[in-house]
Amino acid sequence: MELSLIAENLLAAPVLFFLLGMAATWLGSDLDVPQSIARGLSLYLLFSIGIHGGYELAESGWTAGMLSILGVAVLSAIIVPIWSFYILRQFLGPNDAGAIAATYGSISAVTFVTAVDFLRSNEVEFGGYMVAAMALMESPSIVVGVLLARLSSEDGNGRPKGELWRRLFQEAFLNGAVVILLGSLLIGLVTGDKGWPSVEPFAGAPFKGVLCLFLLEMGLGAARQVKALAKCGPFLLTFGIVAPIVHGTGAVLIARLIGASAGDATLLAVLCGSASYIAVPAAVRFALPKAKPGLYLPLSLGVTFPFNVSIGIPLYYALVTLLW
Amino acid sequence: MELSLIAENLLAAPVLFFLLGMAATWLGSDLDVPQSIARGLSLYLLFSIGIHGGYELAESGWTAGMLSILGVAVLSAIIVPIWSFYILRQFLGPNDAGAIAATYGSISAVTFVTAVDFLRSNEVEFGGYMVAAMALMESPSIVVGVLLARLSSEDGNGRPKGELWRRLFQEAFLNGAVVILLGSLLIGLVTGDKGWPSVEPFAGAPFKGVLCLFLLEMGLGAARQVKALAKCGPFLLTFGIVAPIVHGTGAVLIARLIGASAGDATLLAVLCGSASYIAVPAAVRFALPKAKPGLYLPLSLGVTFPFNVSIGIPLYYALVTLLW
Amino acid sequence: MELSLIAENLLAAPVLFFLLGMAATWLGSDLDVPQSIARGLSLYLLFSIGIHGGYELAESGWTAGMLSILGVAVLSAIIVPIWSFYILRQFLGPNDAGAIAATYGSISAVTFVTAVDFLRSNEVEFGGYMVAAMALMESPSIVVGVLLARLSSEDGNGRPKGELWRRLFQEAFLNGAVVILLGSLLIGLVTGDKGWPSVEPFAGAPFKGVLCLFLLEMGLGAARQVKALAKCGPFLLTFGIVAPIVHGTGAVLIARLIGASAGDATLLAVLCGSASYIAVPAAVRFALPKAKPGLYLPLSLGVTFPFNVSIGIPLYYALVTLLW
Amino acid sequence: MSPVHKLEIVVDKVHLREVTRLLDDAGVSGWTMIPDVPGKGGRGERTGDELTGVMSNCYVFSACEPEKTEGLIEPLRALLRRSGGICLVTECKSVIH
Amino acid sequence: MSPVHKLEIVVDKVHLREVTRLLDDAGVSGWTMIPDVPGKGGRGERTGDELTGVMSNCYVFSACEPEKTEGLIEPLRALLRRSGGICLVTECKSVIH
Amino acid sequence: MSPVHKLEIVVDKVHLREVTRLLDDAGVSGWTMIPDVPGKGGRGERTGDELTGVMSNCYVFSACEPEKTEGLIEPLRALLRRSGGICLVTECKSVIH
Ligand SMILES: Nc1ncnc2c1ncn2[C@@H]1O[C@H](COP(=O)(O)O)[C@@H](O)[C@H]1O
Ligand SMILES: Nc1ncnc2c1ncn2[C@@H]1O[C@H](COP(=O)(O)O)[C@@H](O)[C@H]1O
Ligand SMILES: Nc1ncnc2c1ncn2[C@@H]1O[C@H](COP(=O)(O)O)[C@@H](O)[C@H]1O
Ligand code: NA
Ligand code: NA
Ligand code: NA
Repeated sequence: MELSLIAENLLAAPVLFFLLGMAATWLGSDLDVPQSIARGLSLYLLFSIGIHGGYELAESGWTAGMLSILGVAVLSAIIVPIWSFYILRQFLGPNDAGAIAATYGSISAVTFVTAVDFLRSNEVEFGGYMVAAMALMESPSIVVGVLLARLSSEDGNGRPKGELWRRLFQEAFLNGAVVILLGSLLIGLVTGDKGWPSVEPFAGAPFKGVLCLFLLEMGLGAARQVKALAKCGPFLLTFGIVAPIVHGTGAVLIARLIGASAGDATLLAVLCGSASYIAVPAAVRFALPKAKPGLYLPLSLGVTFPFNVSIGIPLYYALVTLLW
Repeated sequence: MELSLIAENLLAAPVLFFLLGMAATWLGSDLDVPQSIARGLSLYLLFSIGIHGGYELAESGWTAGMLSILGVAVLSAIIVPIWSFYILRQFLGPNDAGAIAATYGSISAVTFVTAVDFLRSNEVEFGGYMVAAMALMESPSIVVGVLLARLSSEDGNGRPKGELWRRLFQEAFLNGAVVILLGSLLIGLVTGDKGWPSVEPFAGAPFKGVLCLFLLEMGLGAARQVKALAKCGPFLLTFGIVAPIVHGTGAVLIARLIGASAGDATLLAVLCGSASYIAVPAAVRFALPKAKPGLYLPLSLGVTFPFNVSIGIPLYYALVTLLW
Repeated sequence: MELSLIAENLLAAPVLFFLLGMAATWLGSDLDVPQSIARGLSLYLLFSIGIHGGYELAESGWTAGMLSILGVAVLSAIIVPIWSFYILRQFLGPNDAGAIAATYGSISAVTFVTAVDFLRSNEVEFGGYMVAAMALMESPSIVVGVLLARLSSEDGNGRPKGELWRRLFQEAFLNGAVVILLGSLLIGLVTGDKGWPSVEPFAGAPFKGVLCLFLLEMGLGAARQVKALAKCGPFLLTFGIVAPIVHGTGAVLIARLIGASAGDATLLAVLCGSASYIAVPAAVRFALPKAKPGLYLPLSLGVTFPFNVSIGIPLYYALVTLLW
Repeated sequence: MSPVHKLEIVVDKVHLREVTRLLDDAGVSGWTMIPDVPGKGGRGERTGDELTGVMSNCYVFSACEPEKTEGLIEPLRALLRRSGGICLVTECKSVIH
Repeated sequence: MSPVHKLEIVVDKVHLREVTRLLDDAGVSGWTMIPDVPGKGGRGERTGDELTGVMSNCYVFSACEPEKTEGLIEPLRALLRRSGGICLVTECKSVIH
Repeated sequence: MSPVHKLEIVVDKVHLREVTRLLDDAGVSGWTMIPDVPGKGGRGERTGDELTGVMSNCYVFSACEPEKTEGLIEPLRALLRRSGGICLVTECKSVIH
């Protein structure tokens, strides 16, 4: 059962475009998506997922169940980096451990968006509030990871403390992705079923096609990172595959305990199992300049992201279908 | 009645995205739409409004009424800068007065596009020739404003006169926005109901969604300008709010006199009440280099544009519903 | 009959936007499509044509007829540059002759895409494998043209031979356009009628509208090249018009012989009659740095491309309707 | 290698064509331009990436024969007085090919 | 023309604001910035055009009075020690307008 | 601060990789690149922003130890002879960190 889900996922258009992108880079093709187009597509996907989620939330109304899932989401964004940090510290210095912990405690919006497409293709329902869960999980781990790194290393870096934390909170919680996600969610919620039909031809219908093009670009970028993986060593490479499985499985079990739906559980697993490569690296570069981007970026973008998009998502869902 | 229209408008998706953009800048978020994406979206909106207008014109055919409204439009684009100039001269030097007069005599395509969306949401009809009215109103005030500034200030600026006016006319009348608007209008007119259905899935259906994303970007930009408003002083700030109301109201009254439809009257008010922040500033920087962009840009983009998008449009329409 | 087809084509929206772009440049307008937007639109068109072609191939299955047309396509991409080279050598040096031969042996994806739109508008059917034909015809002429130029000129250019050919093959066969075309075709083929409906609102419906905007940009660029045509001289200008007619007519006749369908024949003519202005120039600049881009670029983009888009396509089709 | 002067100019985008025409008229062998460079100067900060494109600088440099610099300085100074911006002159060597 | 020092700095985008603040605090008359410049240095190659934007350099230059250079070097050195990048100082002349 | 030579090269984009390889092979400590710079030179004007991307220059600079310049000039000259473009050398100081 699980295997067929994985095989099926590998033959879905978005995943195939991701693989096409990776292959193009490996073959040495000059295929290239202009950076501003990539950023435009990414903006579109966040906008689309946000406003659609808000509209669905307006349809369904608030329930107690959704509060518990939001609570679990936030908690996991705090616990995952703590426990990751202590494991990573066995092999790495405090700065690198803190940076990678922050990366894996946060989320990858593109993985989430791909999972949403996967669920829609399999006609599995999920709540619009999962978009809120994603937005809430983006930032806490940044603060946790930087805090842990700072506590266990004695050096200052010449920058005044107050200024550091002020800017860190700003980068974490007012990050563009968080703002557009929460903003669109709210606008979708407010405009509800009056607003949605009029934006659907733009925000809804083209979603999967845009995702294909965007994953093409992600494939190009991920393959470039794969080249940098040599420096990561076997421990980190293992971490890049095992961490998403462990975190994803843990999320599925907890989701079962709190009585979440199958769709919500899959998305929670995807959020816990994915790692950030935009928000966190940006914040971490500033707050932990001694952490090597040559470690956390290739690991997240070159290992965990491809794993989740191709195998992780159907795996978590297979686990869910077993348990539900 | 008026108040409920304004409140309703404030809760429409495009306006909410505009407010989201302003809020993001104020909160210090790094949310950002790449410049080329913003220019692409703006091109799309002009293309869409142009070709749709042309198609509608092909449907309705030409009438005498539409000629009188086009005449009023052009006239107002000449008179508004003249009378604005004399008022502004009470407080400002000739260069700044000329620049601001040109700005307010011209139009804001985004405000127009937002008003079109407002009318469509309220199911109010309007003529496709209003796009032509907009295109015709873009340029004359540039020439008028520069002429007035030159006449009342004695300085030369070292540039040969002929060259100056040649380039000014080119910037005014062959401005990219004018060309794409009139060109698309013409193409819509020529291809008519054979052409429209085949481009509608691109040029029509996604319109409102694109407008949302574009107004997000406009909100980000407008909020940045608000920070520069301190230098404008109370007189100019007042002008930025009063001018659109006065010009919009005047336009409504004249539209009533010439027997225009409710939709056309609203759009004429929006055109007269709005101020340019692309075509005019570009031309004015060249022709009146001594005018301070720190005045005309924040005023138009930071005061009048947000006012019109949030309050002005429903206000003009409320006035129209009172009188029609 | 032929003339009415040409007139009709000149009044189709995409061609009108192309003419609008040319007119805008000639009038001196500052209308401008940001480069990354243009590249994004071009990526979209290749993606759309590829995945649509793949889907149609999945529908129709493979036939012997389609293999013969693919064979003819590849052959023509080898023969056209050889015979063009010997003609061009009468007037030009080996480098320029090789470069122009390579240009005309390869294809113009935008011309193909415009022809696809023309056929769809006229409700003429064609095979999805024609996209594969296009991809197969992109590269061979590059190798042929460079080889001929090298053989008939004795100079080395200081670069090691092995490295030159390695990079040339890479630029020719792993060119971004080839990869995205073949990749999307394959993905369309694999996902078939399960995949197509879900991407159609993005990859299918907006196609013609996007083509309009893209041809606007092509018109702006082509008109800029027209200004550079003075350096080409009457022989080359004649070549730029006669070559597409000869190659296109030849293709129609051969297509008739091998029993291709009317739609396929028209597209084959368009492929043989069109000239490259992206892939080939890039490769040629590297491999034949002494060839003047001031010749091959204006000729292909300023003469042959406008000719094909406005007159060539309906002409080839008119010929087909006569013979079929 | 021959001695040349490198002229570097930052100027409002709207005046770019005037700068390059001055250079062309002076007969320099070429110039290179970088569009949309943000910056800060006497007239405040300019972000350069606004939709309006109105607050955009561009940067132009030209390696020119030292004897041509003289004749370029005055017209450039006049232009910059009107439009703002800066102009730097550096002595360097050009690799002739 | 008056003698000035041209300071050129390549630094991680994430530290740009710190560089411009140093310049502003030192009272230079202005600076110009070029965003997203790829490059290669001690910390490897940086492509600058990635979606993540994390590997992006920017280039800043400022023409400043020679007497202000002194006070700028030390803080710039401290910043670059932390963040990587380079800083060059060239003597040139500024066309005053 | 230590004395360095700043090498500035404008070259056809298609030859960029050859330039950076020359620099790398010479063992310079790094380089910085600005893509798509329009310009004008012996082979006419190049707009740099065309869809075809064929008429695009790029600008590369490298601060390198003065003793390495010597060995770089000749291969750069050979390359530029083939491909067009320019190369300037300026003496400046590098802030060591
Ligand atoms: N001292 C300086 N160093 C480098 N760039 C400058 C300097 N002064 C001005 N600029 C540039 O020139 C532009 C216009 O300067 P200004 O006219 O003084 O506002 C600024 O936005 C900067 O990009
Ligand atoms: N010698 C150099 N010449 C020019 N640019 C350099 C040099 N060294 C470093 N850079 C630039 O500074 C960035 C960061 O350098 P690094 O911190 O050494 O990795 C590089 O990516 C280059 O863009
Ligand atoms: N004297 C110069 N100063 C600055 N840039 C130049 C100069 N000459 C040539 N260039 C640049 O080098 C490119 C190619 O030059 P060329 O091979 O002479 O056409 C031009 O497009 C310019 O960007
Ligand atoms: Na996670
Ligand atoms: Na107005
Ligand atoms: Na051909």
